[in-house]
Amino acid sequence: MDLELTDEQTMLGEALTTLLEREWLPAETAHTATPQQRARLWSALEEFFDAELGAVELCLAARLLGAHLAATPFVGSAALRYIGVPHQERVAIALPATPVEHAAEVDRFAVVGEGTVALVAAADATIEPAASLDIGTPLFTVTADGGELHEVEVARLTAIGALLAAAESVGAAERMLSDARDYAAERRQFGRTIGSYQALRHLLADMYVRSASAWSTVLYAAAALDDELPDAQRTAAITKAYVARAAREVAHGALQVFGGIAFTEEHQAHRFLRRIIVREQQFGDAAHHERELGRALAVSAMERA
Amino acid sequence: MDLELTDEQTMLGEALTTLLEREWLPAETAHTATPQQRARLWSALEEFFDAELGAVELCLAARLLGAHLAATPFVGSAALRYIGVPHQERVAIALPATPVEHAAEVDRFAVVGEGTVALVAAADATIEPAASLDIGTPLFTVTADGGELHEVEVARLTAIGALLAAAESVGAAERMLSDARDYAAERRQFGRTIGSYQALRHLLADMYVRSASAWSTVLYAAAALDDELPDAQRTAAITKAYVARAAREVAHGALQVFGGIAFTEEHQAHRFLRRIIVREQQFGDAAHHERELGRALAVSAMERA
Amino acid sequence: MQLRATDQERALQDEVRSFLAQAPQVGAALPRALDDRMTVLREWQAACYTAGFVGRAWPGEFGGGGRPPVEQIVVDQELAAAGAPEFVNVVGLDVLGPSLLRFGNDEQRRRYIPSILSAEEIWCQGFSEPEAGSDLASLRTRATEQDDHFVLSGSKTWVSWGQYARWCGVLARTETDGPKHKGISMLIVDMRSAGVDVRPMTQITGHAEFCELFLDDVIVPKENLLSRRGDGWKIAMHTLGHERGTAALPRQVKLRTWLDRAVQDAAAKGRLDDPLVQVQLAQALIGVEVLRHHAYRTVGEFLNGGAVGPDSSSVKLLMAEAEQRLAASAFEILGPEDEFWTETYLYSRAASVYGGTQQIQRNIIADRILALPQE
Amino acid sequence: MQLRATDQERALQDEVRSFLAQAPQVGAALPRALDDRMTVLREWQAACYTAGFVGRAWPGEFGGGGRPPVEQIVVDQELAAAGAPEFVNVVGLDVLGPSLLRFGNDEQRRRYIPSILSAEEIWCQGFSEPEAGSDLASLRTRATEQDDHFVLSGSKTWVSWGQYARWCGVLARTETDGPKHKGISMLIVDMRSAGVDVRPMTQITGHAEFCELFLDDVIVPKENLLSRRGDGWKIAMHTLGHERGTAALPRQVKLRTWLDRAVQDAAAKGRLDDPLVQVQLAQALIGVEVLRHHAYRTVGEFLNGGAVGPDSSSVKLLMAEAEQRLAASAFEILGPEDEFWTETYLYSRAASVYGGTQQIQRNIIADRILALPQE
Repeated sequence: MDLELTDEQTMLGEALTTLLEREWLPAETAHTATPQQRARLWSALEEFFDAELGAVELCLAARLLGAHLAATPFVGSAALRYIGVPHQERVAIALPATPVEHAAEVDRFAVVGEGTVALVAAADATIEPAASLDIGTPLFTVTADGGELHEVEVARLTAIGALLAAAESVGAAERMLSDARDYAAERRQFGRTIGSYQALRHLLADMYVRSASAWSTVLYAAAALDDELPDAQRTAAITKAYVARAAREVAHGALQVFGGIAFTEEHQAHRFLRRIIVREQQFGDAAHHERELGRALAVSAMERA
Repeated sequence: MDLELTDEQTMLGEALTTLLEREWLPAETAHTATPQQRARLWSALEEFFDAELGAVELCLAARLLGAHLAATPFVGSAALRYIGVPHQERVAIALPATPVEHAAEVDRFAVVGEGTVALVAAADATIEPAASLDIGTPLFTVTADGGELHEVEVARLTAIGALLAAAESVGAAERMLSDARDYAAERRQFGRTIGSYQALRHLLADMYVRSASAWSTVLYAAAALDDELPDAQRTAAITKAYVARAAREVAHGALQVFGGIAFTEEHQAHRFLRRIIVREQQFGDAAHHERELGRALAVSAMERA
Repeated sequence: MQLRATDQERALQDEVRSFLAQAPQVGAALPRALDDRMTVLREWQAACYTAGFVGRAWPGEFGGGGRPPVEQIVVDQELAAAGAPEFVNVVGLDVLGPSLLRFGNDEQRRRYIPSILSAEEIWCQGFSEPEAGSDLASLRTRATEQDDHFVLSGSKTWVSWGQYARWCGVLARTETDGPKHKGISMLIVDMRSAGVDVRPMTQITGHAEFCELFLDDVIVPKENLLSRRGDGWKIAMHTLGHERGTAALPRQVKLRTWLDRAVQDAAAKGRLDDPLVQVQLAQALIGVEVLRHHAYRTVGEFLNGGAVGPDSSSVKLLMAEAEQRLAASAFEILGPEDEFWTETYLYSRAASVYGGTQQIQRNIIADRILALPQE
Repeated sequence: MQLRATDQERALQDEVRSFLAQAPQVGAALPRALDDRMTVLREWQAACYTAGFVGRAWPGEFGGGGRPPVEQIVVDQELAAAGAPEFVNVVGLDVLGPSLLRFGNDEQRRRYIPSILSAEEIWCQGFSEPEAGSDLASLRTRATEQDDHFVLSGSKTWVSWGQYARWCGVLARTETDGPKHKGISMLIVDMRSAGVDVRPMTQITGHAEFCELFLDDVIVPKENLLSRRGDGWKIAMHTLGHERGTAALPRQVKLRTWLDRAVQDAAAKGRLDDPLVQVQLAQALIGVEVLRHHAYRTVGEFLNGGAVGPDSSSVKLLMAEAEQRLAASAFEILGPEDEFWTETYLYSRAASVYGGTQQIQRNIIADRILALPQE
């Protein structure tokens, strides 16, 4: 048992930060990214994929992608490799009756069945744009049949997917917190910086508790998945539920700190909130997981009785 | 439509405050009241009952009883008179499978059936003490058969009962707020009164919003019952649910303001909290009414569809 | 206290209902395009005004109905219950109109009030500035008196419906010495004047209901000063309290229609047999209803001629809470595929910011109701 | 990061489990009478110490196990998972013991540490005073140096298990000039000394786990000074940070056993097929689990020899939240007829007060983590 990140894991995070600063736009302008800029980011990420990466490493990466509002089919591609479906391409996960992200720019769809995924070439699928709150995570309706069948543990696929989505949300929420903190330290009203008012100090402190604990639970759940702990999937569900509510709470707090300007299109706060919402909807939102966890508690208590 | 209290209603509140100050103990020592002191309070309240009182007036009274931690079978006696069951005695309401308050000191039990109450003389009933969190609201298990049958609208009885219980909670919560406010204005830490810290100022402001709105909804629901508005019973349910959560929120806030001392037996804060909890449990707690209201919303929407 | 309608009030209810039964705007969707929407909304307010349903309690001599204030509540309830559109000249009705009535001279009241009521002239307010949000008294827009006019320069933000407004109530600094808040005056600015530049701001919902307002040496005749030089702060405080106090009444009715909509939408999506959804909606209902009860009690005094007290801040806090809870629940139940609830949720977060932040409202309560020691 | 137990850790788990299988105290109800309860709990800690399960990471030369800190976590997990009683000498283990290890001299460490671990001598802490709660630095208890001893006078409050304690770590003012917090020293006070008066305080739960402590010219030998005169504040801050950091580990395990109990009780009462009850319990579970994950991450550094950082405040806030949510939910589901949940709910409200209020923890985060401007 070792509760700290390894030096390699810390260095990987630093390397990816450098990569994102070099190969991607600043978060302020990320929504203006061209298809070429998106493609360039993906190429850079491919190199990063060359190493064997565990869930902890992938979550470290997803958190940074969220903080930078990166637009990339990372979640699907990473999740598929993680559960052992070998590929060197951009892949999007197509769950039944669920919008598919980045469908216009992936090479394959992983169509999830019972105990299987079918890898379908993008050219063989029909895609229709669907509405998305986040321009960096475009959504589509995908119809795809056939493809190359792989047996997989679907629960493990949705668990890693949930953690990657959660990690992106944490990254976005942390960035909102840090922007709000900086704004509060600068903005003056009534002759003081607003960050010197105890009400805002405490609001920001609570936001910190939420975002820090959200990151703790993502890391723990990722390590549990890597170590194949018996309750790893339950832990992933707990994490997804917690992060969904925590990230929104941080986002709401940040909007309150920024005040009116946060409600204008040009301010970047809402772009992070949109990313958070889109990630929250994937692989089950908080309400979904709370229900399922509650049902499982009831079932196991009744079995014990 | 007139949204303000009449002068008579305001005067009635003032008269009852005087009565309580004369005939009852201060809240600090109310838990030491002897049976004689309780009986004396009841005699004084009986005079007050001589007037024809509406739900608004009865709720004004119940709020003051809560603020003074009065120990008296007011709720049952007042509710019965209100729904038109004539009596001049101390009455406790006995609902099925529900503890009965003040059973040891009433003259009659109003045993609630379907569309009826049976007034049973206390001497003809069997009573057993049950646990109560609040020494001022002792609870009992009551077995009583027979009695003088009256046809009543049971929903109206439980509505006025819920409002009287809610009004008592509001009185207790308001008193906790006012005690906490006074403490915050006096107690010094770090060379300042703690009430000058914005965190406590805002906590107390939120407690004020809760207690003021709780009182608003009690008054409105009481007037709706008096005026026989078509949604009066639904409004009473809304009020009971809101007040239950609001009063506890105020109580929790007050405990936080007082800090450690509030958790000692000798401090009076917990006595108000206990009164709030006991009243919350009567005539349906928040969870109960929220479920019922939700179910009713669903039913009426499905009927409309 | 009496909630039952009097005979007179019942007659008024009937009158509103028969009016509504014949109004094509009721229940119809508003056009999405802003210009078209504005046209429909102006016609609607004008029709209501003609029928006696706008400014019913305002003085008769300036075009109002001269009736008891409670009648306006009765009217608003009926309009909202029927799902009628809102009154578009909201800034005129809730903010500047009341200021003109209280602080204006007869000439100003005669000139401006009737066209506020009929929506013939839309009003906006030029209060906030980029650097003076919560701290309104530190505003920098300057008005210099010269001959028979003021010369006005500066910039304003959060000017709702500025692009459609004919008049703007602008707070500007006229005195440079003395305490900050005593050097402010309120000017009535003709939006057609030279030097007025209005730029719509796109909100996160994609709409542009607010504008930035740039004022560059705008000439404002002296007769457009409201009350006296230096009275601006007093007027603004009265006005904002008024807005907090009265805006809650139509707003809570709007929240009730939203609640109905959420219930209907949940039913249509087959979500209503889920007990968790039922309870969420019940909690939203409780929030909305308690807001109504609390607003009624706290405006009661005001309607009978009293000043708007600090309890308008408790109404404001409760209103933001009710709106945010309702919007978040509906959004959770109905999901981001639903455009209306997505927009409503996103914008609901502003309810704890606009019209004085949550923090400002709590300060007001701590100071003026609880009399807590100052920070 | 690795959560899977190593072979060595697995062996330790097995060792704890076989020990537990033979322990009569496990799973048995504790006596309600305080004296009897104390006796059972002391025996329990002593048995665990003999088995090597207390102070496993403390230095071997002073009676500790000298093993890696993570092993204590492994042990605590196993003990708690089996529903074993807590270690009764909690103040010695979490507060004064760590202070003695860090600031004491070898003589002091040899004298006191082993009997802390074995629960032979119970410790309490004399920090808070009626007028110095959150503002600890303003404490008034005085210690005056005379010949070979200090003369100590004053009063303390919130002295947990004071009525059973053999030793008390008392913070007292020894210097009258200079900054308040630099004039404080830490003394080890023999509770059998003349002039020591302990009065149990009944809590709202009816129990008396805390005492008031009155000190009237108590003679404290100079060798009972911890570190140097004036170091008391530094020691207290280290100690309180330590308490916040480490107390979370056993506390979260306790919360998990409470959660199990709530689920079992709800099942027994037939409430578990209600989806609303299920979700409430799931939310409580999430709170407890996330507390564990967060405590693990933030103590990770500390366990490896680092100082307890300001993140112990985030653990403390999360812990109070998890405990209050769990207790309130169980109380709502199981009602006031259930004595355990009633007491647990009532006392849970103190979780945002003791060990530094919620407000103090937020200040620490705002200052030391977010580096926000001072008030």
